[in-house]
Amino acid sequence: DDAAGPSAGGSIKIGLLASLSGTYQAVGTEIRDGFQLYLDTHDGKLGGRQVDLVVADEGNGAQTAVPAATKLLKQDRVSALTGIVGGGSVAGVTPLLNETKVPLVGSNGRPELKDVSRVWHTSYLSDEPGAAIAQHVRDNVKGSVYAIGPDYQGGWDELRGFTDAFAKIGGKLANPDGKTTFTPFPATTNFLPYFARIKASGAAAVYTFYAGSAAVDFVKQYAQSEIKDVPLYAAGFLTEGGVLNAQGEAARDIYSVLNYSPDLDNAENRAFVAAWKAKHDGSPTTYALASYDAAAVLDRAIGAAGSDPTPEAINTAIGQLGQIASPRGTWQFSTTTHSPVQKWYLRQVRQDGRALSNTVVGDLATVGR
Amino acid sequence: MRSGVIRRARAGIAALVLAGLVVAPWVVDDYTTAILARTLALALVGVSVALLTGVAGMPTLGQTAPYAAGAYACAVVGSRISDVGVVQLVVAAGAGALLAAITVPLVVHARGVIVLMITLAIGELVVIVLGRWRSVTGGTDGLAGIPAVRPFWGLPALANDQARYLYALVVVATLIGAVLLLLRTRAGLVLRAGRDDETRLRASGHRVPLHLSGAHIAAGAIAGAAGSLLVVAQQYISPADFGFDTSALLLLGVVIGGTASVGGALVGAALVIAARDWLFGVLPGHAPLVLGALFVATVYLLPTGVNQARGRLRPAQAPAPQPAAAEQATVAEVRR
Amino acid sequence: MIAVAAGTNRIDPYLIPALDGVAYGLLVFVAASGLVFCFGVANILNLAHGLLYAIGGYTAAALLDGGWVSLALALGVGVLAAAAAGVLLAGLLTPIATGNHLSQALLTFGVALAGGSLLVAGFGPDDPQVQVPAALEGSVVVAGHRYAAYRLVFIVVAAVLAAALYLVVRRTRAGMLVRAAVDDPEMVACLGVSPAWIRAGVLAAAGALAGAAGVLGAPIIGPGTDTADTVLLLSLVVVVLGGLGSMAGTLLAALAIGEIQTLGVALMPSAAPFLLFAAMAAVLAVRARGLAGRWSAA
Amino acid sequence: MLTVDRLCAGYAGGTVLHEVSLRVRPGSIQAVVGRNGAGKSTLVHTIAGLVRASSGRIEIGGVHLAGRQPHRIAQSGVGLVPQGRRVFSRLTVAEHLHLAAAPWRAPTSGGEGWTVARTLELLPRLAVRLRHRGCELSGGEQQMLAIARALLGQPRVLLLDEPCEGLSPDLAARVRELVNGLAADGLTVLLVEQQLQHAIEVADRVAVLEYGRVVYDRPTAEARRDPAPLAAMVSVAAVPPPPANRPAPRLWADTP
Amino acid sequence: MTYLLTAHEVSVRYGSLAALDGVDLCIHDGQRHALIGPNGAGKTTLLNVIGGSTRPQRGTVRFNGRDVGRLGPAARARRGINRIHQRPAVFPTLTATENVLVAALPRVVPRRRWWPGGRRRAAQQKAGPLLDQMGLADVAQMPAGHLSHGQRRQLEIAMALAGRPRLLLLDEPAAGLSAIEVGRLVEVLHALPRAVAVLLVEHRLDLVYALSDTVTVLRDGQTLAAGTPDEIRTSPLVRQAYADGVA
Ligand SMILES: Nc1ncnc2c1ncn2[C@@H]1O[C@H](COP(=O)(O)OP(=O)(O)OP(=O)(O)O)[C@@H](O)[C@H]1O
Ligand SMILES: Nc1ncnc2c1ncn2[C@@H]1O[C@H](COP(=O)(O)OP(=O)(O)OP(=O)(O)O)[C@@H](O)[C@H]1O
Ligand SMILES: [Mg+2]
Ligand SMILES: [Mg+2]
Repeated sequence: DDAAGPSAGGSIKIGLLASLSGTYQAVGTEIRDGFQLYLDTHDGKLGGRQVDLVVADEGNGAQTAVPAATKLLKQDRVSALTGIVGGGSVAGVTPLLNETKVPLVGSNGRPELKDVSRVWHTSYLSDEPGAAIAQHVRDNVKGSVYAIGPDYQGGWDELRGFTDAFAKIGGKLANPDGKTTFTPFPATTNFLPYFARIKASGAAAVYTFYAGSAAVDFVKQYAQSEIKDVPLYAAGFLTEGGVLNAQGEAARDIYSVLNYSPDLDNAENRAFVAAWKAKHDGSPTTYALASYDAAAVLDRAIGAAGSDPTPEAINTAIGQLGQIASPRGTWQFSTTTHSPVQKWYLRQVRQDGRALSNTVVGDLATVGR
Repeated sequence: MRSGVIRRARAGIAALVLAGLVVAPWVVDDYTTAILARTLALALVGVSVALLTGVAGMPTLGQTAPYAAGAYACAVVGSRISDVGVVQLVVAAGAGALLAAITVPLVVHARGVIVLMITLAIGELVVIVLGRWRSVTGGTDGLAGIPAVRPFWGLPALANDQARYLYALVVVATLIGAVLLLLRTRAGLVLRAGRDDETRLRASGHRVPLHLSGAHIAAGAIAGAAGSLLVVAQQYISPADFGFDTSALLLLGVVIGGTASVGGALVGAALVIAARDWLFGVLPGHAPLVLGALFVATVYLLPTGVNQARGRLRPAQAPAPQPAAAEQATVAEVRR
Repeated sequence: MIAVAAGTNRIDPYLIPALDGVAYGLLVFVAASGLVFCFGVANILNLAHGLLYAIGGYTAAALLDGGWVSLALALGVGVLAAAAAGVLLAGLLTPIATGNHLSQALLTFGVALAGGSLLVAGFGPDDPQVQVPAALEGSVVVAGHRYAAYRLVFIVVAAVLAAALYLVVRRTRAGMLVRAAVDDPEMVACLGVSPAWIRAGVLAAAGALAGAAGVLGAPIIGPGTDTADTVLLLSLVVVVLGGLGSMAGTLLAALAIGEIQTLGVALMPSAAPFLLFAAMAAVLAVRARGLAGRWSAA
Repeated sequence: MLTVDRLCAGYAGGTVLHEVSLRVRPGSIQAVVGRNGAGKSTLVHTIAGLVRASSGRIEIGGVHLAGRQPHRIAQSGVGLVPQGRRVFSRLTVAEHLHLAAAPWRAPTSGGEGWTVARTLELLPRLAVRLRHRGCELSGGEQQMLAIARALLGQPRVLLLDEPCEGLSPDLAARVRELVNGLAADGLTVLLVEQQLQHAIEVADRVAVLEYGRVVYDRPTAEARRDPAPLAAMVSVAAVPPPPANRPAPRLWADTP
Repeated sequence: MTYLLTAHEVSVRYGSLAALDGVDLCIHDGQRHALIGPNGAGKTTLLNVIGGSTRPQRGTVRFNGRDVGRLGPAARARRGINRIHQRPAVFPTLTATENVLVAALPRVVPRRRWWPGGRRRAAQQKAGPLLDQMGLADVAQMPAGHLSHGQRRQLEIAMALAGRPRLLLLDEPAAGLSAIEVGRLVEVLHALPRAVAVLLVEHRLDLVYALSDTVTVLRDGQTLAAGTPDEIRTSPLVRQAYADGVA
């Protein structure tokens, strides 16, 4: 059933791998919907070719992601792979990419990889949000800052980005030993003991990164704890998407740094948000945006790959795209890391009509290597 | 005799399955071959689970621990020392056995659900260690870029799915053969007896802890060897491969296969794992639902699995062997 | 009281974690109480216990609107729904003989998987918001520290539940029947009581308890994609650690787990990830050795 | 009246009972004897509903019982003292008695009905063990408890599967006396007993089961008159005296 | 004279209940000793103490000249104490033959020790004749869980014999056996090697008198009387002991 090979009948097969069940189902769903939105608003075509989108479920991580990716790559023989929520899943899929020579335009997880020749990402590197907000925190917080995050690769990277940049510009951590506090992940559902330590440290602000259920628990318990008046800065996921609803009032006033906010004022974003709202409740998230952009990247790369867009040709074409106009503003792939060089925004959770939402309150640095 | 017919039929089916497995890579596509190779590794862990759960009566949720030890040992050896399969296998089995041996004092005196929980804890602890010991294990992102294995000195490296699969098949077949032989010796008999009634076994003069320790370590070695196969099949490992859900699925697969039967465990574990992997690909988002429904259906539909296991664990109609008498305030009931 | 604790001594930072350990332990106890009854007492291994809790949790999320009436309504509906789910489970379990944990595990695990994904399909993948009455939403000052009011309330609820459960299991005819059915369901039948009905009753009661725990615990262990697994695992740990059905043991185990997760974490943050499982393995191994295989399940 | 008519029953391994027919009149005692493995317990269990009958009829007072659930059968007045005691190991003696007591069920026979006090009077050893759990009792005490448990259910039909096993001789005699008394009160009793002389002593009829078939079923009066056929059937030889000089050990002659 | 087994001043208490209260018992090689007494007298408890499954609070147990008080049941079995339980205890999923095989394994010595499977084969050669002797040949290949109550009792006796005991502890071996089986049992016990000592607990006094050289009567955890069968038979004390157990 190989008829769907790249050149046949002007159609092309794209594989989308995302968590459609399990812990990260919310993120995975956004990623699928973001990609689908691009297709829907572009006649179901990428690079002028009808897209045959094959979706597979990443599950909770590498152990389910690898077989699913194997199916996409070796049975469905897709020309490009996109999606993938977890960094571990990307790491697990990479050997397959090299074996089948298919490019991945990932839209979320981003592990540290030695060889990124076939791996591209439309999101960001995990240490970038922290690096982008460090200066702002340094300028606005009078005193030391407590750093806390989840104990896994993503958490380590997110927090390291902040603490390294923060230390470089002379900021001081409030953590007793000067090292970030890491909480067991995903086992921690009770953050109160950590709050007691933060209280004891006398921190003037807290910087953190959590996502999903842990973000809900963290924020709700924070608001009831004795440090509820200590300003909270975070990488954007703490209050992004569905979790903000679950947090409710508890999330008010939290600062976060992210590469996107639905209230950004540019033409692409207005069109994107309008199209999203027409199909879904609520505003699009950065997850959906990254996936939407992944589709945009593939759209242009396939178009540029010539009459026979083989996976190799698509991969080469992605490397030559240059500036990409996007709802988040213009960005481009870094030549060394294959992830975006992009602008970051400071947001705060504020009342927006009847609901709370993340409102852009300022521009931060442009980051990317 | 009816049992003779059944035995011959079983042997026939086994031979057919084996033949099918040997020719499979030439019949099915690369994807299926790759999945089969991975499944073989997990099925081998399933066999070690069956050895403990069904034969020795120590239900385990922690065979992922020696499995992980074997896999990481193999990965480290593979990327730093030797790409020879036999070496990796031996190292992996040794690592698995070693980890099992270290945990023997924890499990050997416990029974039934207690073993289940202790082994669960061991498995979780190992996963936590794997996630944090970044210099060796690569942390939660795992280890990739493990060079292709060559089965023996002088042989070429296994570069494609077929070759990797056949390598796994040979290893699994050899180890299963060894397990079957082991179970035919008195070791197997004594283990089964201990599962039935440990107090009685003691009263006959057997050193029960010794037998159980031996079984635990042997099962650890098998799981370790399976870990090495996973590395070969997948060329990537991460702590996620050894999580609680894997243990749980393996245990369920073994239950489906009939707990005490090695062949059943192999088939059961393989089916469960293959069903999961396949479902995640073809029914994105609905895999857990369908998998759950399949489990429920299996309980009712598969007399050879569950019911046979039940028959083994407690004869359906006989006056329940109820160790109530004063002289045996007892273990058998908890182990059941 | 405030004056006593106000001096910043070395104990002070650990005061709230210690108190929270109690509250958290009791929450775990409430969540586990259904499983204590089901598995610890009646010896039915119900891996769908977390699902029953999640049913309560989602009911709470759907019905709670910040008023007291809605809390009562959610409690009623949550308990009924989870109890009904328990009866359904009992019906499913009827064809497989009691006493064999492994096939029970297979069945209930399947139900948990399928039911869990149905719940998520019904309520969406995002964690829903849980709005408790405003009076409980805030925090109160305990010994000079802020502390979540809702968690304090839990201490009372859990105490009542523990006492009720103990009385039912030890003192009532129903409790005796349940314990008898564990030993020998056939002989219970010969006393004129259907073991199937006992099983249905047990699972309904366990469901009701789990449902209540799910509603009341929703503000703390909220409904979400992982809730069922988290609750199941914690409950199993508590039940087994507590000695399978001993009410005092279970309470003690739950409190120990609460303190390990709070005070232990506060004292030794670097060891936090290992604490729970290491402590559990150690305790179980020591106890098993102490009893030298004479672990009696009563 | 307990009627068993052409009853066949067995296990997955094969049929054990082959067309067994018995008629036990109210107020009479039917003894069943037979070698080990003959099917006596299977018969008792089939009547109690614990083993499914593959064909045949079981009737009590005209009510058809075969195929009913065990608890239904128990509710219709069948009490069972099973072989091997099968007391609840986790329940105390007091809890056993509390659980078994069915004071609301009127004693259909002439007796005054069984109360906890009355059973403890009959089996005084239980009275001092009230707080002990089933698994802590001695073998004989467990047997007493099993008997008490069955009596408290106010049965109309009593199935006794070797009720005197493990009881001291005096107590065993007392239990047999009790059984006699129960029958006199109108109870229907099916008594499985290994010691033929004891069976003949109490029963009105005695049946011999051999390989699942009834090969002998006569009134005991007749058996007393002409014991030879019955004795031959169950070969009640007296206990052989010790041989004058014990034979050479032959079980493990090969080792020192 | 040196005894094979001496139990000295053995006491076992369960809470306030004294199951055994300073009981002495001595058995020499080849002795056939019976232990009788009303229900709850402590007979099984004494067997448990000798077999090693119950630790007495006070008292010593010496076997074959050594203090075995600290040894578990398995170690004692390897030294030659084998037993049957009051409730027949067999391995339900193993066939009758396998049951005997398992019981025989610890004590058989294969002719060629190093030969793989030699021990098992040697044990197998024991199992067949033993089952024949206990009248279980027909059901030798049945799972023990499918045997009737009496058949299990016989099987356990075969298992105890397979362990080649020097001291055989029998807890009501005749209970539940039919007349023919009882006869067979008596025959087997009589056929035991002279050196094997037997401690027999039994309520059937005819059997006790037929099988034993000496008898001890227990009541309420204390030794009431001891002597030859004839002395016991005629002792009014013993009659009284039993009667008290009933009243
Ligand atoms: N659960 C079972 N499965 C298969 N066969 C069984 C089962 N229980 C008993 N049997 C067989 O049925 C036959 C009759 O057993 P039953 O227990 O009725 O004998 P019995 O007459 O009561 O013997 P005993 O005097 O030893 O108690 C035996 O041959 C036994 O092997
Ligand atoms: N584990 C225990 N816990 C508490 N009491 C016990 C325990 N085991 C035995 N007993 C008590 O000790 C006493 C002696 O019991 P034992 O089993 O030795 O009696 P026995 O002489 O064997 O009686 P039987 O002839 O009835 O079998 C009994 O009263 C019994 O209730
Ligand atoms: Mg019988
Ligand atoms: Mg006794």
